[in-house]
Amino acid sequence: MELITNFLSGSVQIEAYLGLSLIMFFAGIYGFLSRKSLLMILISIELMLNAADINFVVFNRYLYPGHLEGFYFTLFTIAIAACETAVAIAIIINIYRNLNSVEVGNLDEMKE
Amino acid sequence: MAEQIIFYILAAIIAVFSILAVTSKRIIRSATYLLFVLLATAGLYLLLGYNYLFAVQVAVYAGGVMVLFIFAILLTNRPGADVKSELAVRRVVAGITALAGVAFCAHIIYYNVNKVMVTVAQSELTPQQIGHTMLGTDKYQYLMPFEAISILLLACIIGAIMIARKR
Amino acid sequence: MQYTLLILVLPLLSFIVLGLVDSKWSPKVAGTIGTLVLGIITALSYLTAWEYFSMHQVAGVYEKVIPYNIEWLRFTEFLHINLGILLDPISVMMLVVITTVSFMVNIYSLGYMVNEKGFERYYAFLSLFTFSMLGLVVATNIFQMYIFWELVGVSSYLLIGFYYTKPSAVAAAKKAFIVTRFADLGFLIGILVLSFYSKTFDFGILTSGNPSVFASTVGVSFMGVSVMSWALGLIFIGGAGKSAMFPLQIWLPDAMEGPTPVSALIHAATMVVAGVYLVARLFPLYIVYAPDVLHGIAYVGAFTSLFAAVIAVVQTDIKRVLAFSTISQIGFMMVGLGVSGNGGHEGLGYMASMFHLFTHAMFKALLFLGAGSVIHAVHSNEMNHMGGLRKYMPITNWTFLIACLAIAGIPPFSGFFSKDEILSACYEFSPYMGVTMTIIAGLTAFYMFRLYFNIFWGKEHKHEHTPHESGFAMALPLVFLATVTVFAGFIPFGHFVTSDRANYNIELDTVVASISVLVAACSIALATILYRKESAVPKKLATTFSGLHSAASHRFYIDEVYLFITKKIIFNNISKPLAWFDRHVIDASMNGMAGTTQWFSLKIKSFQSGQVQQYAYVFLLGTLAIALMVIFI
Amino acid sequence: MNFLSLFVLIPALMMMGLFLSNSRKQLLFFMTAGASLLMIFSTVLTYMYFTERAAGNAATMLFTADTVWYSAFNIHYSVGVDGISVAMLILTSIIVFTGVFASWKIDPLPKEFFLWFCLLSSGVYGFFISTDLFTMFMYYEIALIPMYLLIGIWGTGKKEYAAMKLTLMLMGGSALLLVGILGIYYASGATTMNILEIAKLHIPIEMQYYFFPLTFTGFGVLGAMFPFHTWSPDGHASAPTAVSMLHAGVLMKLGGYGCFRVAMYLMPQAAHELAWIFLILTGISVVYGAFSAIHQTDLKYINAYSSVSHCGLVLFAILMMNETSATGAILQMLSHGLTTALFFALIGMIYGRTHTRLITEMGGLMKVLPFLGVCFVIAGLGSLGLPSLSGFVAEMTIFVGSFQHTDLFHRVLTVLACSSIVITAVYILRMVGKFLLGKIQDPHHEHLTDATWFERISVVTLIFFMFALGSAPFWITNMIHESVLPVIGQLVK
Repeated sequence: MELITNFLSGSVQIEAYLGLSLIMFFAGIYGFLSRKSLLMILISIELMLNAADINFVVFNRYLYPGHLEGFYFTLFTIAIAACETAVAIAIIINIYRNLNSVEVGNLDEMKE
Repeated sequence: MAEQIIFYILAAIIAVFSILAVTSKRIIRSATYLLFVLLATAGLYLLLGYNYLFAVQVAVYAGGVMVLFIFAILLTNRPGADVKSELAVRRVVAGITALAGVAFCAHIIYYNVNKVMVTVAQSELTPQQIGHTMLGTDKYQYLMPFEAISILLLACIIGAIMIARKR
Repeated sequence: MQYTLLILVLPLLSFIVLGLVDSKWSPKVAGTIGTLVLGIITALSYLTAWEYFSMHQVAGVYEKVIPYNIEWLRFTEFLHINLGILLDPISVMMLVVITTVSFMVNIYSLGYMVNEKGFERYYAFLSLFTFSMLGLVVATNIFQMYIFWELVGVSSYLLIGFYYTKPSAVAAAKKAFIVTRFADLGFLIGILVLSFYSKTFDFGILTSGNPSVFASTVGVSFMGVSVMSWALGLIFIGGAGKSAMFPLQIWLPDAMEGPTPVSALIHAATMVVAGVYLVARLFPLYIVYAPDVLHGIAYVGAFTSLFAAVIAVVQTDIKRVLAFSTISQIGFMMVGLGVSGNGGHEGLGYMASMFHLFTHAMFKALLFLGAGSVIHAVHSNEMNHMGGLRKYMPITNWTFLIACLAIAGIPPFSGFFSKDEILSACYEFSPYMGVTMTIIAGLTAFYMFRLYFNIFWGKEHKHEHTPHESGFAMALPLVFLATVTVFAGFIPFGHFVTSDRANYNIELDTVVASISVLVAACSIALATILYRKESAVPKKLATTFSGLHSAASHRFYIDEVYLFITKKIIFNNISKPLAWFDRHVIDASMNGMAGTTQWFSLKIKSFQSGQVQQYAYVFLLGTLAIALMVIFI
Repeated sequence: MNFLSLFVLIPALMMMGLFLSNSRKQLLFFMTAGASLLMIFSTVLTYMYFTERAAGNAATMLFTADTVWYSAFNIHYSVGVDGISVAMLILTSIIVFTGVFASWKIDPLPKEFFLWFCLLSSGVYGFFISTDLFTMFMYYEIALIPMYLLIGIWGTGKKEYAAMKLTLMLMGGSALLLVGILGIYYASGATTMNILEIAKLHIPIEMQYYFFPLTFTGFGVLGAMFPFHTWSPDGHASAPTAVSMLHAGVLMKLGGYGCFRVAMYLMPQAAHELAWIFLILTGISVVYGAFSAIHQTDLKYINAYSSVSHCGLVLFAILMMNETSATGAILQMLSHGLTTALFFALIGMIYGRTHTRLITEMGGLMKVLPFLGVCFVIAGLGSLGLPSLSGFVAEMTIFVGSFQHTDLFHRVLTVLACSSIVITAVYILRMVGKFLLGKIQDPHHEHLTDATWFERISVVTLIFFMFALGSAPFWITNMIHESVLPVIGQLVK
């Protein structure tokens, strides 16, 4: 019990945040690599972006509390992520219309 | 003490649901899990004292982006169609790659990050401060990126419409 | 003697004019122009000869006159081709021979060729030939000679191939050109060697007898043979090609595909003796620097002469008989040069050879023109289609007989004198040579009278229409040449042309003369017995010696050997494989390079699969690798 | 404004004019013909001015001009002509002129054809007048690229393949060349790319060993040096008439010119040391091309292989490295340019009538096409080196020059090269005999019409210059001879 309270005393260590974002990021990577659906890939990308966001914010808060670079970076990333999602989903829907599928394996037409 | 507890709860939510989100077979469930992850992330921002970011995260991500996702899923998934599960090999390889990445980054974090125990005053970030910083052109002020983003957004809107419109 | 330039320029102009107007003028006009020009230059040549021989003798020696000598192309400091005119006894003699025969042929052709298509072309080519041949003989330097040598070859090609729709004529023209061209390669290399060491092309310097000219050749040899022997030997190859010496004689019989007047002009009287002329021109070099080559020339000449005479005995095409007889007679000239020494009585062979060249040109042209007259009458070249023509063609008959007597060496016709001098020179060289040449002279008499009797005597052949004597234009040259043949022997030739350009009095060697006349008379008698009336003896003889007979009538298979070399070896075994090699090895290796590149790009194309996740893997692994490197190394 | 720049400007302006004009064929034709006539006049002016001013001193460059173009790499637009360039300019303008007349019937897209044709000629002119390595290289490339389109679009037969092959092989050559040129520039430590300036400097011998073979081979590919000649038969066979003419007549000369002006001039020591390798290769070219030609049946292939043989002789003569053989090489360039252009023009005209180029399918054409036939025979005789036509002068100069070497190696090679004149006679006469003489084989050929007036202009112009060069060579030989002296001087040193 004491061990637990000791562990929980003070504020959260930076490693904990980093570890958390690490898990999130590689979960994204796993999804990106393993799933075939374009939507799933998009979801994985969102996960990775979020993980990166968390890192920015955490570094900003813990290492340079007086500045706002990380904060803004995250803010802009969120905005860009929103744009990206919008465009990506538009493309996906278009692909679905043309190919009747959203599987990434079918999308090598451009290579020829 | 409370901060710690809240953090670990949020951490647990994020870890579990992000893994579930990428492994779930049903895509609609994945999206839901993603929503949870995003909300928990917003909670982390709050915990770190960035209230504005929390608001943005909830509004843009959990609100806007997720709605897009749900729509897209509903548009592209024929109801009742069987969800093909990916090849085991593919999953294993991806998993191994991901785990290798985790191990590598964990190694870096463990050995290279100083064990900083900074206790940061939980100073509130006022909207005025944010506004000044965002709309100024001095050092550490971000008008230019802000404008760039706004142009990007505009481009995205046009682009998305152009791509998605029916011919 | 500035006017000599006209002798060259007029035929050239005539060629250009006739060649350019093509068939816009009527044939008569073209023929007249050509003949007129020839007439003018013949007159000019006689004038030149008269003026030269009467006025340019200094201390008993004819001097060399060079009215023109213009630098045309400069190679190096010393070597430059000049174009000019060199008059000395042999070139003046050749001028006379060429213009006379050419003029006669031009007149003759007015009658002979009148119905042929391309009459203007014919006269244009004749003019070109005359120009080239004249240019050849008056050359001041060896390279000018080579230039005109080539031009002569081309005009010969054009004239042999005059009937260009006839495949055999085309083939003959091609053969003639290529064989002589091959020989010219020797000539060219010979010139290169000679000029490299002597630093000059000029005949005047080359034949001046000044040893310093060839000082740099002393002790220089290649493969054990001195460099001068190489040079002169190679030059002789060129001469042998033009003069149809063994083994380069194969083109001349085929060249008879050309119009008969052309055969008379080019392939009997003038062009084919160019080789003899070349050797005569460089005689001072041969005698001093390469006597061994000179002896080689004698042996080649003797062998060719014998060889051709044997073949001539069994040929049935009258023009072929004459062609082989020409080869044989040129052999005589070569022998004459080959056995000759230098100066005075020593140079008897040289003088005799030139004399024979002169007389031979006349009577051989006469023979050919006579044959042409016969062919014109019976429309065939084959002896079997003739016979008994003496009734129908008296002029041709008599002139042909005179020519036959001349070539057989019966006095007082011109051939007797010149041939006899050659025989004397041969006996002086070595008895064997003398005996051989006498036998050949006998053979000559035999086959000529075989020819004569087969044409004009013997059984009459049925003709579609009665043969008749040809018109005035054709008869005139025959009569003129016959007259020359009768009297030319009495020209004191030794006063004009000798090896040292000094006077020399010809003395008949009565022993040699009587032997040769005896042999000739016997041969004629034999021919008379065998061929005057139809008899079975020749056929019997042919079957008895069937091997020899068929070999001789196939010209000893030399043509087949050539055909084998060109067709089988060069065309099929060199050219064909080379062409294959080019397509399938060289080109294929180039294509292979392209193919390999393409193959490689196909292989690496799969990296660019379009699969995003594959890219992601590569990207991730790359990032990991770099990060690992950064951290751990 | 430098006078020489006209040579590049006129075609360029012409291109603009063509671009703006409508596409009536006759208008286009006369515009281009007018421009090419203008070029001939400029050339004649250059020649006259040159001979007048040079007056025994043709060695120096005339009309030199130098403008900085890209200072970072010291690239200047520098031009100038000496006797060799003037000779080449004369050749180019003649062939461009006759080439235009040979393409009266070009179809389809006449406008585009003449446009690319002008660009091509502009590149060739530019190459011959520039004295800057990089400018030279640039013009070289300008001359190459239009070739691809000209063959690929207006060609016959396997035109895409041929165009691709030709362009790729020549590009491969120019890649070597670029390395060579940059190597020369950096190794010499020059502060300019001007050839005349670099020639004054000394390039270290080790560097020369690297860059001489590269440069020589690079230019050699264009000069159809064995074994890099295979683009020539395919490319020429497929190209339209005018392009074949210009390519074989002028473009192949860029190779010889470049070898002489760049490779030999700037790297004399390596040239001395390595000449034997290239001598063997070019010696092979000479004989090999001739032998290969014997077996061909396509007229254009015969002529292409004959070009390999004759262009081989150009490089061969250059490598013999004395003033006589070098003069001969330039003369051979001129002579081969004229002869082969005439050949290709005639082949194109005959092909336009008979629609076949196989000599086995033709025969007796002399009867129906007397003018073309006679001209073909003249071309053939020129090619086999008949005196009074250009080939003789060139070949004899080469052989006499080559024979000035005293060692066995050079002599044997010279004799070997001499033997090519016999083989040339064989294939020329075979060709003439098979398709011009004899009986008409194909009854369709009995009603062919002879050359039209513009074809006659083209052919007669070429024949005239062949005679001019062959009968009275002195108007150009002295000029060339004096101009090769600086290069030979560099080599002998």
